[in-house]
Amino acid sequence: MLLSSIVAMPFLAAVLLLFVPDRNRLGVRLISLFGSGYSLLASILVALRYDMGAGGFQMVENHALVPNFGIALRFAVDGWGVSLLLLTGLVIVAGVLASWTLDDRSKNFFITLLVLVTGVFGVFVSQDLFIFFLFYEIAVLPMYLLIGIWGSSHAVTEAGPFKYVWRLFDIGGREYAAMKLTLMLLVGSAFIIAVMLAMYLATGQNSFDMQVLGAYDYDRSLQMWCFPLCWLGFGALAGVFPFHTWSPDGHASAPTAVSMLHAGVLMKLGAFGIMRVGFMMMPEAAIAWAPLVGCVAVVNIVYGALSAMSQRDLKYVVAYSSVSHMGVVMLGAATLTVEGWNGAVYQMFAHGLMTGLFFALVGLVYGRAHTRHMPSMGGFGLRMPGVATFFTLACLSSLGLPGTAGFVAEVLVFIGAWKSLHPWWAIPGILGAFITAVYVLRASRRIFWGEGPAEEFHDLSDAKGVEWGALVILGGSIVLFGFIPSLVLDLINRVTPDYLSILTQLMEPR
Amino acid sequence: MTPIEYALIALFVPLAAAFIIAVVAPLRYAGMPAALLSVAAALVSLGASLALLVQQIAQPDRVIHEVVRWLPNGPAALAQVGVHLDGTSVSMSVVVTLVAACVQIFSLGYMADEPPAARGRYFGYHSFFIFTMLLLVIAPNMLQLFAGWELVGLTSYLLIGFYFQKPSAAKASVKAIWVTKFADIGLLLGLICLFAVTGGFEWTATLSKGWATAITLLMFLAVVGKSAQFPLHIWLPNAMEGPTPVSALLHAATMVAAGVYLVVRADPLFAQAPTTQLVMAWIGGFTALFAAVIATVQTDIKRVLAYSTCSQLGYMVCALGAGASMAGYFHLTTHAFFKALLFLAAGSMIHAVHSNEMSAMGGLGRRMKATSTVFIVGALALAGIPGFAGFFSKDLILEAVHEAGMFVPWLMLIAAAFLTAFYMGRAVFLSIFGPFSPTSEGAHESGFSMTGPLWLLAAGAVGIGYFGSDFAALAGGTYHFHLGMSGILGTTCALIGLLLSWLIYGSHRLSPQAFRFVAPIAWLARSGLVDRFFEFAYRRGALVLADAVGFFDRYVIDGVMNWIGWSTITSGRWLRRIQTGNVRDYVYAVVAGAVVIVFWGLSR
Amino acid sequence: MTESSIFFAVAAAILVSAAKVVSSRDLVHAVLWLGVVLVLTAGMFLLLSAPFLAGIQLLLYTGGVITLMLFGVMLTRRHREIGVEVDSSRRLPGALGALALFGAMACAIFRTELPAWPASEPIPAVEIGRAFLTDHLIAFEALSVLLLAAMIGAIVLGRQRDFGDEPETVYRRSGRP
Amino acid sequence: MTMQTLLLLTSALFCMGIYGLVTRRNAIALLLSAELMINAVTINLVAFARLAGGVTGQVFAVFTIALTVAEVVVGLAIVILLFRWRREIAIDSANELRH
Repeated sequence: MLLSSIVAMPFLAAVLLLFVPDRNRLGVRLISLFGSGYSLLASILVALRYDMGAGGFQMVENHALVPNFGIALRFAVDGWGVSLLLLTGLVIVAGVLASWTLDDRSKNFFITLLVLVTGVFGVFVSQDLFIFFLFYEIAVLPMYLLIGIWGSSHAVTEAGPFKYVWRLFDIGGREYAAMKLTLMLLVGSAFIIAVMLAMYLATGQNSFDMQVLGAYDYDRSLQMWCFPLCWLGFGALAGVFPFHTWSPDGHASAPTAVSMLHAGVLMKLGAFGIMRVGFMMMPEAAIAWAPLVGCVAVVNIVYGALSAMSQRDLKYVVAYSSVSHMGVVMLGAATLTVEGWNGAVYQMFAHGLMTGLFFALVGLVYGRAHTRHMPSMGGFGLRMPGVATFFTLACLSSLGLPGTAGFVAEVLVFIGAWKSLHPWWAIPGILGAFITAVYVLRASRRIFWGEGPAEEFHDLSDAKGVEWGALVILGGSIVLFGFIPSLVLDLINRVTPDYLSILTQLMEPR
Repeated sequence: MTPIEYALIALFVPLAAAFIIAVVAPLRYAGMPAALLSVAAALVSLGASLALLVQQIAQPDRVIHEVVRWLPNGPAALAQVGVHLDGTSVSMSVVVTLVAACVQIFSLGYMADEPPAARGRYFGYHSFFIFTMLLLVIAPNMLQLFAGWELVGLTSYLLIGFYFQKPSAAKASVKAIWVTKFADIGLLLGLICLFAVTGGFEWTATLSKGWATAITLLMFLAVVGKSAQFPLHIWLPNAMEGPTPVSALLHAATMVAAGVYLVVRADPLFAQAPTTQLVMAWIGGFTALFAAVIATVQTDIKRVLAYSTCSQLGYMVCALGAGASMAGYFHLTTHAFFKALLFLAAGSMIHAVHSNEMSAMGGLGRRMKATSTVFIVGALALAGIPGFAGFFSKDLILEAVHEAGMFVPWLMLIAAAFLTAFYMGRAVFLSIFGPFSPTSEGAHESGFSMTGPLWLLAAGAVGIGYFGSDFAALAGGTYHFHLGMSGILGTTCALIGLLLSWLIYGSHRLSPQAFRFVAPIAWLARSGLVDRFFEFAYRRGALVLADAVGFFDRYVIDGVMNWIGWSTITSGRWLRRIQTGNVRDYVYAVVAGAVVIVFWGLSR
Repeated sequence: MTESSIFFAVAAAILVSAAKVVSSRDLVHAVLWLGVVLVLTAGMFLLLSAPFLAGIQLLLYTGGVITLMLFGVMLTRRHREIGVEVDSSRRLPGALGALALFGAMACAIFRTELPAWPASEPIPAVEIGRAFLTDHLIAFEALSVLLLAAMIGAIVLGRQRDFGDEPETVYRRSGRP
Repeated sequence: MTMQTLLLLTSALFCMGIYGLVTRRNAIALLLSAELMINAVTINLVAFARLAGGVTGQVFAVFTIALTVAEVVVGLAIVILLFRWRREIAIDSANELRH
């Protein structure tokens, strides 16, 4: 029951919120905090209860839902799932704390947010492909409302010769961003449905059970066209080049908690889907397509980093850095090595924490400075030392400094890349980490260091009250899991070699 | 207590202090208590290191290697962390903690004028630095060494940017971490190669010649960055934007020497790669000469010392290139003492006159007797005057390079020895002797917290050279002092350099005009060509590329997406005309559809 | 008279009255002609051995629908419309469309092998009633609800001032001048 | 009386309904045409029910008739409403579906 309670509790909290009057601000927030906090604590409990000796999928729950089509609520977690549950719990609690001061229709905001996070939790524990996809959509769709209603528009406007293009499409507007995000992700979903049905029909066992679907030996030709569809479908959410363009606009327009959750957790759903459905269920095609996946991932890393370097809007910088870091995840997956896969899942975890922290901080800075235009900032560190400190911490994790979670993930992925069939992947990967160092530290210097702050930023102040909670939860986790990675890496590593052995067996004869 | 426990105390007590200072905000804001906590932690760390050293001297061959699993991967662990205690790491940890403790005590006085909160932050960084540096020093494998390596880079970044309100300091710190991070690409790649080839991060691995060369060359790139070798030395002079004690500790004595320590540690790997060693010798020798030339034209005393640090690190790297890791390591140790001494003494002088310019310090010898004395001791040690520590280690290096048959690097080192003595003499004559300036007129000696550490370091700068054989025993080598041809030549050159500087700047018997023939070199030295090159590469290369990519993303990739959206909307608008709203037209459509379906069905 | 000749007579009568329905200028005539079609259809049901349905047809359609229609016509009747009842410009395309569809269907009918009638007795109403209350009970109840809904809907729609606005205001709101 | 002739009859009836639907302008006349079409369909249904035998086809036909009645009721109500709004029931001008 633990797993279903993790999924259900945010939803119950959302339902409960319907009956709370909007003006009861504290009540709304406490209920949201309870719903998400329960899921965090239960996720920690799941991590503790996970039997390392047994491995595999545990805490199985099975409730038949539509027996005619073999659809059932099958919940179970493996080491990967546990780590991502933990991540989701951490980020959503921090997200709720970070949006504590949100005023505009806050009740509706928290309801939508909690529904969204229900979907995320659901994806990570679902063992039924149909339910997996259902939760996936539940996680994706509220984003439209959250960005379209509570988002921000035109924080930094284009002044150059191309400004008419911006006006024409309303680039930077929240409706534009919300629509773009939703449409691109739904197109991706269409691909996923096709793959899902193809697999369901191919097995012919009238079951959407992922164990059943995974155990079946699909026709090679079926795999060969299903895998790219799956890659593109989930890849749209994972920010795979060139389908990443929703990500900068979407993240930049979204309100703080949504950016945190979206970049921190939702993009991982995409990567998780590719690994779970693509790599694990279609091993032959995965081996055949891995070179392409890896090359695109490498493009993602370098391209995302360079794009981030050219941005002037702080939120765009962080959003592009997510594109770059998700490239690391995909690179890890494409290496088809234990190191790479461990690194990919750990990077999901580390990047979730890091980018969650980043967006929380950007939200704090934006809320106080009322601008995200970096060149006009400067010297904020004097007035907001705490924010500056945590920002530096996020930067360090982003550039992969030892002692932060980002380092562990990157080192694993790069080792995996070097041991894979394409060792050169490691070089652009590491180069990307260096470019990241260049732009994040430049951003940090621009905002927090130097002379200032200018007269217009008179009401700057450090984080207050519960906002510290968000920062400490995420920042503390980054350091904790950076110094003692085995806390989570043991869980991940418990299952990775087993999963990979299917692929390595196929690769050996060649 | 077991040696492991000592090592862990040395390692974690400063970390605990840093953590407490970071988390307990009132303590940090109070300033002084945080500083005392930090100093106490440094002293505990020093004590533990000394205890280890005593044990180690009793059993010079003792090696303690204790690891725990850190990164699980598959059935085995990918990496361990732990403690590796042998003569090298123990003696290095003593050097680190000793210099750090001296610098921290010195900082109590030097930073007294800072706001309390800033002081708390400062000492927190210092405690963290001791942890990170020791993490590097007692690393049992290359990965932990790399972790410490990056973390000292972080503390360097934080401490250079300590006066973060100053734009130049902010830029300098970012520049420092950029350059070192760039260089670290090499180390990370090297480590990954090492792991892929040997399945571990051990420096004792045996490699094929090709791999050894590749891996060590990659590692050496990181050394070039961290130890400020040409052409990545550019960050070190800017790093002087940090508080002077920081320059003494990080950017002279310990952190920049981490590169040298890395090579000493990974000596078994480097010994397998003669090509790399040759490259090292050349780059080291060239840096020694090049930086010394630049140092002769600087007017800012900290920049003189900074370039001097580059130059001395070049000596060490050159020695390592000659395969004499013991010589390089010995020079690292002596250099740590006298360079920290020089920086702290310079700091004391800066503190007195509130200026970095040597012209503002004239005649300080008469106002600040103690500081001046130790500065002169440091300068003599650096110049390699017989009897002082620098003489022994430098002699060893010259000897070793000569023996290795590397003639050109050796020649460069000899020239650098001459220049070193010259610019140090210049610094002494300009700042300590010479006429008073308006600012130095009213200067007075610093307090005991500042002079005390200076005396201690001065003792080291004089005395440490006589412990060469003990040191060699610890480092696993042998050392017998004998004055060879190289040593005599080097010492002679140094004496000539000193004499020349006295003639020009001390007694003014020679006018600088007599040396106009070196003007082009001086101009080159001042122009900072390397700096400009990197700035050009950054502004015209990286930033332009980034802007191009950003443009491509916004208007090409995104443009395609927007075009798809736009064309959908436009075609929808066009198709909408079909929907007239007139029931009759719909009936026609239904009829037509029905007819088509019927005929389609019939034709099958 | 044989069954076949009765059929052809009824069929011809149906077609003629249907033609009158779609061509009469006066709506009242059209409605009445529709009544004729419906009555004849009931006869057709008898021929197809469905007496119960024939009864329903007579009761519901001829009794109910035609009356309703007549009321509808009366309520909305305006004199000036009578002359322009049929849009003459639409006749040709309408006829062409209808003919095309008829042609298509006729093709289909001729090309299909249709079985001959099986011998069958008229199904008594009891059978149908039993089917309603056993096998098709749910559908039957659903139909009742639907009829109720239709009734309520008709009442709601037909009521005056049901939108709380004057009709003109509602009209203006739809965006037209 | 064969199946074929019956089907031809209903097709003709149906097409007349279509013709009426297209040419008529009055909304009530449209309803009349629709009635013709439904009638054609019902005859078909009964014919096929006889072909298939059993009671289900006729039951279904009863449903159809009842549904038609419901449709007429609602349709007329809409027509009356439309008339009240527009003071005319010429279907050409009622193209609100577009807007």
